[in-house]
Amino acid sequence: MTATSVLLAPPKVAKQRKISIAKAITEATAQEMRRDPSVFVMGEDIGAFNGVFGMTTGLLDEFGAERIRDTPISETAFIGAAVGAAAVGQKPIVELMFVDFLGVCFDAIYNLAAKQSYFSGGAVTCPMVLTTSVGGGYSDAGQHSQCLYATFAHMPGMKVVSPSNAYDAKGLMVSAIRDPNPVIFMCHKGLQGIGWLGTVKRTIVHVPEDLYTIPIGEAAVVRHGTDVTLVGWASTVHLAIDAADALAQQGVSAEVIDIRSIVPLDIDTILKSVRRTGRLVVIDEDYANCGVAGEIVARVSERAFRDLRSPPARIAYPDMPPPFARVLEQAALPSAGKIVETVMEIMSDEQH
Amino acid sequence: MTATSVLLAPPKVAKQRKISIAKAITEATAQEMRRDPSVFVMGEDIGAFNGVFGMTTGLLDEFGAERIRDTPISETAFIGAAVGAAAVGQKPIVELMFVDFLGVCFDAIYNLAAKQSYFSGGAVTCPMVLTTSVGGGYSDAGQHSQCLYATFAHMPGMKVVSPSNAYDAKGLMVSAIRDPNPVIFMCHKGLQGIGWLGTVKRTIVHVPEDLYTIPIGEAAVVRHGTDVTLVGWASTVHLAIDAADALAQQGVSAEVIDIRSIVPLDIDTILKSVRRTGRLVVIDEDYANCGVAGEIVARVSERAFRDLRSPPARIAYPDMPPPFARVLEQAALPSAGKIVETVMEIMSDEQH
Amino acid sequence: MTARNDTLLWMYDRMAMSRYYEERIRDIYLEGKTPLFNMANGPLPGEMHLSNGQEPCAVGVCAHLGPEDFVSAGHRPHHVAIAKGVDLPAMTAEILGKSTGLSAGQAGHMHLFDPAVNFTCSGIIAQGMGPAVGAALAFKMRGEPHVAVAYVGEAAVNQGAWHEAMNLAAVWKLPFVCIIEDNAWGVSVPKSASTAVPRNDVRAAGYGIPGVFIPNNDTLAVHAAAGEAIARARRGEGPTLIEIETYRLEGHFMGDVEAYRPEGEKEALFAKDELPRFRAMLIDTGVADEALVASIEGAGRQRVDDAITHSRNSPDPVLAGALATVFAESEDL
Amino acid sequence: MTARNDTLLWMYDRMAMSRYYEERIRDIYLEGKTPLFNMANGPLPGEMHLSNGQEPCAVGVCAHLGPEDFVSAGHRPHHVAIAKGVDLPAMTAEILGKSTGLSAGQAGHMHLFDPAVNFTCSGIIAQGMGPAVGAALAFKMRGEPHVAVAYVGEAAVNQGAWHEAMNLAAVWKLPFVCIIEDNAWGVSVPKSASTAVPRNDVRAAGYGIPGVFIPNNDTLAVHAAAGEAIARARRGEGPTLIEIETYRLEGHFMGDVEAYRPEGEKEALFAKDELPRFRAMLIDTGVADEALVASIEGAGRQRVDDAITHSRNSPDPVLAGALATVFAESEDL
Ligand SMILES: Cc1ncc(C[n+]2csc(CCOP(=O)(O)OP(=O)(O)O)c2C)c(N)n1
Ligand SMILES: Cc1ncc(C[n+]2csc(CCOP(=O)(O)OP(=O)(O)O)c2C)c(N)n1
Ligand SMILES: [Mg+2]
Ligand SMILES: [Mg+2]
Repeated sequence: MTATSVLLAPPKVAKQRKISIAKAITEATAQEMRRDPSVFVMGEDIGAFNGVFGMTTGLLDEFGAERIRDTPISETAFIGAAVGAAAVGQKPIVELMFVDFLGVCFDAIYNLAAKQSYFSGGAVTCPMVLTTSVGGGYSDAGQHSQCLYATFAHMPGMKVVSPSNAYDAKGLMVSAIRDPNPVIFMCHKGLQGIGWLGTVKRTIVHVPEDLYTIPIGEAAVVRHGTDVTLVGWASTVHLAIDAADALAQQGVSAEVIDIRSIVPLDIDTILKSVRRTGRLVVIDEDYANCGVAGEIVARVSERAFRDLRSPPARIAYPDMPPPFARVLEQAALPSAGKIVETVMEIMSDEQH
Repeated sequence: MTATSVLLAPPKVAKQRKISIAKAITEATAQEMRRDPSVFVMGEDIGAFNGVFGMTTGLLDEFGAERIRDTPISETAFIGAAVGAAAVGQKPIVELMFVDFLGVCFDAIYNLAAKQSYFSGGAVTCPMVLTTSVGGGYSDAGQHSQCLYATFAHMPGMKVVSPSNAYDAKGLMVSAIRDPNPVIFMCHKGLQGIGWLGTVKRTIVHVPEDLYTIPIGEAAVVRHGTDVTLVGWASTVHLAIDAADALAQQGVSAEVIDIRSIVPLDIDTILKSVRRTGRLVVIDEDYANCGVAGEIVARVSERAFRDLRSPPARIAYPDMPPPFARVLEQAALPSAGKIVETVMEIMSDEQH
Repeated sequence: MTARNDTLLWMYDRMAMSRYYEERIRDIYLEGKTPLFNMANGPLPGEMHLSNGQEPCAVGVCAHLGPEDFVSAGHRPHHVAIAKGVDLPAMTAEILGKSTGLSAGQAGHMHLFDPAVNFTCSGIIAQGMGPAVGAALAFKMRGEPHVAVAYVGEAAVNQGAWHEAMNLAAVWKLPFVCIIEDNAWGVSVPKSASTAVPRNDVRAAGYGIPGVFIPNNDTLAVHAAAGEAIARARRGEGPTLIEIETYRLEGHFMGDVEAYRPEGEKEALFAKDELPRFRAMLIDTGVADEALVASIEGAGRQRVDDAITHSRNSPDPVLAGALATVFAESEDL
Repeated sequence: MTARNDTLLWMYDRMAMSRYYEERIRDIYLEGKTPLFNMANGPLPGEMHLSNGQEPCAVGVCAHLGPEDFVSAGHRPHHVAIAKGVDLPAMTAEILGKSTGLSAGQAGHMHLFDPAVNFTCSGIIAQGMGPAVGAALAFKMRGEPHVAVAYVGEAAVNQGAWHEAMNLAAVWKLPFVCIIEDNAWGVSVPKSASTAVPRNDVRAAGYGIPGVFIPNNDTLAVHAAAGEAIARARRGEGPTLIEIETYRLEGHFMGDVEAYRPEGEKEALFAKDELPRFRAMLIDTGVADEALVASIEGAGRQRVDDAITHSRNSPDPVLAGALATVFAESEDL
């Protein structure tokens, strides 16, 4: 069953409670911490500072320094510690401040956390959430602007999600906390709605106060269309929506899918759509080579080959470190304009 | 221009000098060290132990402990040190014993080595070689049997090679040492020809004593064929050759391409072949999700869509940690049998 | 802390059992690997790191631990697993890759997990440190009196993970003990070539915690020092670091010809072997007579032999089962 | 080692220039960022870590270094770059993202590379350690008399990379000096919450090397200690660790409201600011008169203003240029 995104069908409630992704995640965390004493948070500057990305605002006051733990700059140690704590029954939420820092602690993630269930034949689980911030667009340069979705997705044993709006963020966060597996929760900085950066308005949506879950591994249709399937997640969902608007002007009806979960990937929802539209464009802010976009293009090519009317396409980050200078970075990033151009290109290819 | 593999056209020399990949790499290193005093080797157990994978056999005796440096188990420090040494004009060869250990030092690789040229606008290069061992098949379990090709390929700024035979190994190693960029030199343990493991006989070929280079980024045709293009590298080239033999029995003519370099990828040679055969099967010993095989499938689907007669296919490692038990591991690994099956399957798909 | 007689006998029991275990494993490992040694062959393929000689490090510490206390070991884990009370038949079946193994043969000898006694492992050097510190954190947060112990080799101390975890345990005052088994070698690299200081106990000062060095592979000294450290941890006074001079009586892994060892070193180590020394001490001091010691040895051998027979007779695992545990089943949310 | 008068004046010159530089950068940074602060806006977007207050750490060390000596800095590098003699217009253009920048605006303020003076940077905490140790290794292997210095913050010392690199430098006796700028905070986390020991100089014992602690952000004391450490390194006697108590007079990055600081702390830091203290010392001790000091200040300001004007007037870079440097051109083999 394919879900429908809140971006397509906003809930009809009398009193809208519109909040940012950062607030939605904080709320999910607080509510789960009230429910479950084994949930706690560790990371750099998550206490008095409220998390550089606003993921823990106010939690120190409510839960105290035992459960909202500022750590030293020792990612290997505290992520490794989360694995051990999870092994004996705690449910740690750990924050890796920027995903770009994974290189100092990746072993604890993919060789410890992601393999704990497997190495123990399922006897020892690893119910932890690793929150991290991804993405660029604000000139934070080559070691603070990467997405690296595929770096996680390539390694078996962890789930990977990345929300495009506050409603999904809360529901996915609750699911992530309750999941017995390590879940990498990737928050795009440009959508987060934090004090020091702008956000895409569309991310700020009505979020019910009550606890609810969104299943990990279920994509959502963000817009219905018939001519081409645009697939994105997090930041690129919004680019796709903008592109769909522009394409509509040119008489092209684009369907937009927000995969929400990168692992597991809801390929069925994508296949179903492509089987109808016959065309696929995947938009990824991560490096192109061996990225998630390429994976989706490959799976669709393998499994819906005869349904494709044009060559599948992707728009991804060029294989270069994120440039600092704004003009360079903006030229490198995917954009609605590039999507429109690509759609027009693959559609014109059919004439030949 | 597409190159021809020595596996297809062995050199016609009177006196064959057949050596293993390990010996070929050692020879290349020794010859370059004699030529260029700035070349030196660092790593764990590369001195008196000759390298766990035989990459430095005898070098300590010839070059001494200054240039053949055993290191502490401090991969972040000594790989980082290689970056600094390279910045001031040395040409380090560093060994990461097993690729599975990248998680303890990946930052030094992708944030330091791979970005040094970019961050300095080309003013500071990073002429280093990172040798590492990959692959399974001998029951070394979940933290010692991975390939992780795509983990490197996903990150911009480094070249990645993986030879399938001793001739290519020597030529690629010489190129790697002379390259001003970081080159990740990935040796498959099952092909290496070391004392404690068997090897595929076909890897042991005539290797000229004189120095020669093989350009990084040039694929080689290993076998000519007309019905299907099989793409592999390192271990999977040999599976593809075996499969091609079996397919020939069934009247199917398979072309086999050894990409040799993963980054840069010689996609043109693959495209040219697929444009003739109309069919593609890529074989990868690395995890399937966001892997190199998927990337090749995606690029071919994007760029040779109308030339494909059947859906492109890949055979990769299932998305699970390498199992220890032999029966499990053998079931998980790609094999000639799986290739034959897949070729038959995509060819039968055309009937529908 | 002086060891009671039953503790002395328990330690001997586990040391002797561990030694016999490794001898049997070595024999099985060598099956099918001759004449041309190939690690991939035989009923027990892959790497094999035996712990012969290092038994004092295991029993001297684990004598103070209960099943709830957490232990993480590394690539050379058998002696520690046996001392911690890991299920012997399941561990053996795991090492032999059988469906009755701790993880149905998926994990192998470097990845022994037994939640019944809170035992875990990692084959990545020093990466058992973080999980042990995390278990210690959990115990502290929950107000439980348990401790966590991480075993590393002397060469692992130069890995960043070690330093980060030591600092974290110390700054949070966790019930944690780090045991460094100093067998003088990291594969072929001697401690002097890898480590800027002769003894790692001096590094404790960098974390403001006690550091202890135990020379000569001395079981009783290990027992005493570990007892103090663990009691201190249980009292909430924070971590301790203990480095034990121990001896690796086999190659780094099976197949290692040890050409890097100085001549005569190996013989000298065997001459100092603690196992017969400890046995003689038991008898000399009247803790046990020859008959009691022999019966302990016999019972241990029987347990090992039974575990091996059980494992050999167990069926092979199947891929579907392994795939099913990559992810734990999510319950209904 | 007592500083000569010209050295004292040089140190003041660089300290004053650095301070003025940061003030100008701060002003440019704030352009376009009001009323609603958004880091993405203005002529200088992205993160910005200013070094005001930490100038003594830069000049006291770099006074002993020549262009061949290697320095790696971190995310807060301006003061060190200025003291090391990084090309000021090119550095400024880099920080402003212009084509005339050190890397044509590709890298930004956390990634300043100037091979003319062997200066490098990394924005990943403690990851400048390895490259500096590697440069030191290269110098030693080539028999060159140069040294390498790595700058880290006090919070970076708890990162594994720091430990590994210290041990490597020590075990190989490399000409390396580690400078720890202890400004008491790692973003919002105080040293006491991150570090198990009050002072990191005690950690030198873990590497068998000298460790020095300099209280009170004292330029002359830094100069003296660094002089000794660097001379020692040049003599081939191995590395030294120096921790300097220094003061961060701005937020961690621009936009940081510093709610985590105890009340009054900031004012106390400004009261202890070394820049006016050092200026007064120059005059009080007769090293310079007011006019000389003012002329040094004026000249420094002029250089900064010129660099900024040059940068503002420089053209933007283009993507093709950036793409061309991801890989260095391979020469003919
Ligand atoms: C991060 C990492 N680097 C390297 C290795 C390969 N390796 C396995 S054991 C070993 C030596 C370990 O020496 P030590 O810590 O002293 O333990 P011992 O083998 O002596 O018991 C090495 C280098 C590894 N497993 N992990
Ligand atoms: C590995 C890593 N973890 C976290 C960060 C984020 N970060 C940047 S600066 C900083 C604090 C550094 O504190 P310190 O080392 O004392 O230097 P200071 O900022 O005080 O100069 C942190 C946590 C990073 N850049 N790299
Ligand atoms: Mg050892
Ligand atoms: Mg600081």
